[in-house]
Amino acid sequence: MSHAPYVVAAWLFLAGIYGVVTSRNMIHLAVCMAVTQSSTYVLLLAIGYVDGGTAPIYRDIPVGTKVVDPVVPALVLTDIVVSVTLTALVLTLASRAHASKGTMDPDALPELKG
Amino acid sequence: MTRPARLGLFGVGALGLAALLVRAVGGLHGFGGYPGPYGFVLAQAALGERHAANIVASVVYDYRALDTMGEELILFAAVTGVALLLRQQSPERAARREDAVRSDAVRFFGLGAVGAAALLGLLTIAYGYVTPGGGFQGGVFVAATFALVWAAGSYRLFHHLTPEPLVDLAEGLGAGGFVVIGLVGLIASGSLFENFLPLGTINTLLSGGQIALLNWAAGLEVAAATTLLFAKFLEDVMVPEEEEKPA
Amino acid sequence: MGAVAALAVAIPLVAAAAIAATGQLLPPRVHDAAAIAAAATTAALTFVLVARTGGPRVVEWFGGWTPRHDNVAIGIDFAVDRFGAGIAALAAVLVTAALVYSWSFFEEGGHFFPVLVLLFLGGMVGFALTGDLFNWFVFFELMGVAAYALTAYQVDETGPIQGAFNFTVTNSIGGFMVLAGIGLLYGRTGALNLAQIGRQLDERPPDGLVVAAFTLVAVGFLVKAAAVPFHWWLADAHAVAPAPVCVLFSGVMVELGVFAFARLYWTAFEGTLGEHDLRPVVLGLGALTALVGAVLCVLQRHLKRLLAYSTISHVGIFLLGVGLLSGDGLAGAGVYALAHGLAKGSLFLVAGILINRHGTPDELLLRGRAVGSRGAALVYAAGGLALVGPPFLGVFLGKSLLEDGALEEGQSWVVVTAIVASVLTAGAVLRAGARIFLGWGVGADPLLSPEPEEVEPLERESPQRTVLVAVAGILVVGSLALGLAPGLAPRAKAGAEQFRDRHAYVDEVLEAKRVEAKPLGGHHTKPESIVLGLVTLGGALAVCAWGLRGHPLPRIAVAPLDRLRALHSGAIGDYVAWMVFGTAALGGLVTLAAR
Amino acid sequence: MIPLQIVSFALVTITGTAVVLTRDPLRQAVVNGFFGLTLVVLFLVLQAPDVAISAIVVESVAFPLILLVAVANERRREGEP
Repeated sequence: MSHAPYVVAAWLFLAGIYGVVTSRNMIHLAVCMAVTQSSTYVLLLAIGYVDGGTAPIYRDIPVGTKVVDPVVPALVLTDIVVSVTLTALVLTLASRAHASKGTMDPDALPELKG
Repeated sequence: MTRPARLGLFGVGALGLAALLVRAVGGLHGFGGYPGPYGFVLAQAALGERHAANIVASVVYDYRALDTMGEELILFAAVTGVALLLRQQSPERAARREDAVRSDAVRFFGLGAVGAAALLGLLTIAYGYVTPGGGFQGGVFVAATFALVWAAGSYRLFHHLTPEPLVDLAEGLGAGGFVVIGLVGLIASGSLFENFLPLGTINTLLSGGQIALLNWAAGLEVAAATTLLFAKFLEDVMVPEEEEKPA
Repeated sequence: MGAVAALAVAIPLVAAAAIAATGQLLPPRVHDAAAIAAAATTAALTFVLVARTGGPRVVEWFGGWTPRHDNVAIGIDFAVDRFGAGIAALAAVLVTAALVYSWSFFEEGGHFFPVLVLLFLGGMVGFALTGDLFNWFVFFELMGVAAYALTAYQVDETGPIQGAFNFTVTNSIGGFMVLAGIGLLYGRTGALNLAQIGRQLDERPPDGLVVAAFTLVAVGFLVKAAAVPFHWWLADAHAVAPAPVCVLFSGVMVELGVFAFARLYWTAFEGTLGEHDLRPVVLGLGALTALVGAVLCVLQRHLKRLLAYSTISHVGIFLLGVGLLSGDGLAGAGVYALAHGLAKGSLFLVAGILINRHGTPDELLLRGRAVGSRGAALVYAAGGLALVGPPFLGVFLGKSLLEDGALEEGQSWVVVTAIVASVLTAGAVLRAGARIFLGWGVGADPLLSPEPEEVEPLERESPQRTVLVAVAGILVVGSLALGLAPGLAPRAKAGAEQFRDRHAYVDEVLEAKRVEAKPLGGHHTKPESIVLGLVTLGGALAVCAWGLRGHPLPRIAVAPLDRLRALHSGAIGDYVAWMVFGTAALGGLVTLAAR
Repeated sequence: MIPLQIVSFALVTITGTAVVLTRDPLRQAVVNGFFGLTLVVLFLVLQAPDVAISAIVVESVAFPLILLVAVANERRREGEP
């Protein structure tokens, strides 16, 4: 039970990639990529959690209170920004593919082979 | 490859990867038992060293400022990329676009909401090192303000409020400014992103040293980048629809 | 000296922001000039770093956050050694060349190109120098995002969209794997600094977590390096990206993937995995990559795709060098990558000139069309020759170091594999050149991959061809000269020893000790190396002649080739399925090795 | 683990899987919105308010962008004969 949160992360990772592999639509694919990436937020925050700890913000709590790891939130913030940028880029490519080929099915873009 | 073959290949791989991952997480500490040391060292030391109540902000804008610099530039690169990919839009086609909502009441209400959103965004940036929030979160709020202008019915106003050269300038100033603040630290204190300002009093806006400056630079960059992103997507998506209508 | 390392990252990034800020205010030529100046400055800074790397590593802690007394890193560091500085310098030189070339190459395009290329440069330099695992990921993504956008630069066609899409999706998933591995390592060690992670893992048996973390982070880097079976995106991206961008992808970006793989192993994991023999795994990966890339290279008629598969094959050779897990092997891979980067860069630039002028990248359609272009022909021939590496020219020095390393370790099959790969790829490159510039060979070849659109070439005169050819020429002269460069071999060997010494790495990074480098040894070219160099040259010429005759092959050999080619379907779902399979396979092999 | 955490992890698992399995982009955009909300709750439960705010604002960018492209896709498809 104490490792279940990490298994949740592993599940999301694989589920997202499953979506990417089977996707018939580039928008769907972009969102599945975001799901895969969100597994890393879950993993990192679960790792840095401390039982009974509070957020590391010393505004209303006395110094010395038990807090959760302040490093993983910083990493996840960067991770989230990366996720938005990738979503925006893939969506843009999807939109351009649609404009020129009239399809968003990644299997129907046949130009690069061999 | 046929789709069944692809799925079979993925299935075999996914089973193996799942086994690898499950074995791996079995080697982690139990949930809730983070052993440190990195986070604990900072949680103890950062308040005294940085005078910023929000320890996460100290990590983001000081101890690991280089990561955040990279993050701002990733966003900057992505928005440049989106602008590049969607550059075919001609200005006159964009200008032909109509406003989405014509009811004055909706517009009035919407524009009222805009003021509130903008204020909230600026406050989120300003208090980033005192409370949760910061340049990224607040910057997106500010950009959402401009999006609200559009949602409230005026694409033209949106276009006027966010002239592209100005937004470009703001974005470059934000991203470049972030690095330049780091460089000032290099000149004044000896290493990139080293603090060069007085630390101030904890729990006030005058705390945290140069964290405040980096926070505002990030806010400017994120606000401008997100605005550009909205603008580009709106132009790209809305214009072809116009063309389909009979003139 | 630490400030120099910091500036080498900061300058291109500030320049990119400044150019974008003034995007519509200043004329494009001002931007181009500013970009070239920034790239050249970065190159100068990285040369200063290279010159200073004879001694201990240059360690720079950002924000002034040096490690705590109990050796806990609280900030991010750059730990600059000779290999890191060297590959950063290669990146800066190639970016400068690409920017000068594109000054004359693109007719329009605005400020997007210089901005993205400078961001790419900043990302590569940071990636080469950083000593922090998460920061590595950040620069990985910065490099990545700039590269994805540059791939789709010629956005009016569908090819670039598809190529950029495949590149973005595969490399992003590679990035997620890196991140998942970082999470596991952070949970185990509570550290992000490579030296600290290495010390925490040191001398403990590798359990499931260590194996998985290594596999995940390594796969992320191997995707960037385009090692088989993570290589699919590379040919697609190269086929569609503008020539000056291909120079950066082939010349330094994929090499950075191999570099990061090696860095990861020797800083973080050698202490725990080094007890067990990972050598067969990495050598197997390298041999597979070298051979698959070489065979597919021979099968191409799209000039940029041909060069791209040649790059994949060379990645395999570099992995062979790294996989020997010895000083000579690593030194060989490093020198080889340097000479290859410059030579491949010049070849892509010539390919760009041809495509620009004749409107097609198709070798068969281009047959005899460039007979008059003497300068371009000369540069192309020199580039092909540099890739062959005949005695004392081009990749020869790196190749002979690698061969020495393989023979010392008793792995003579590695020598054979590397030579087969370079014979095939160099033969294909020379064949294409002989067809295009000399009009030799048959005009049809059923073995080569069909091109989707066989349009009649357009003839266009580009005004500044002299500049374009000159840039390519400078790169190729540099590459050829590396075969002769005095003192390069002993320095590479010393650099490789420094790179592999994890105890010195920990001492210098965490405890600010100065570990003096050992004095430089000597290097003597063995007679075997000269013989093998001549054998490679002869083999390459034979493959070239065979190709010009239309690759006569028994029918039974054609079917498997077609099957191999059919795997490269252009469909992202296939590519990602292979990636997952490859990750599981690599994880399984490492698990077995670590038993 | 406290019950609130168990529930949050379970919700994230379910909605995340649902996002992948929802093949229609428009519907998926909505399901993805729910997934985003469950992530925000999880971040709050894990004492990461900074990340939670970030996830909210990101949702407010990504959601409309995805929706815009998806709607355009839908519209063009309907326009086809």
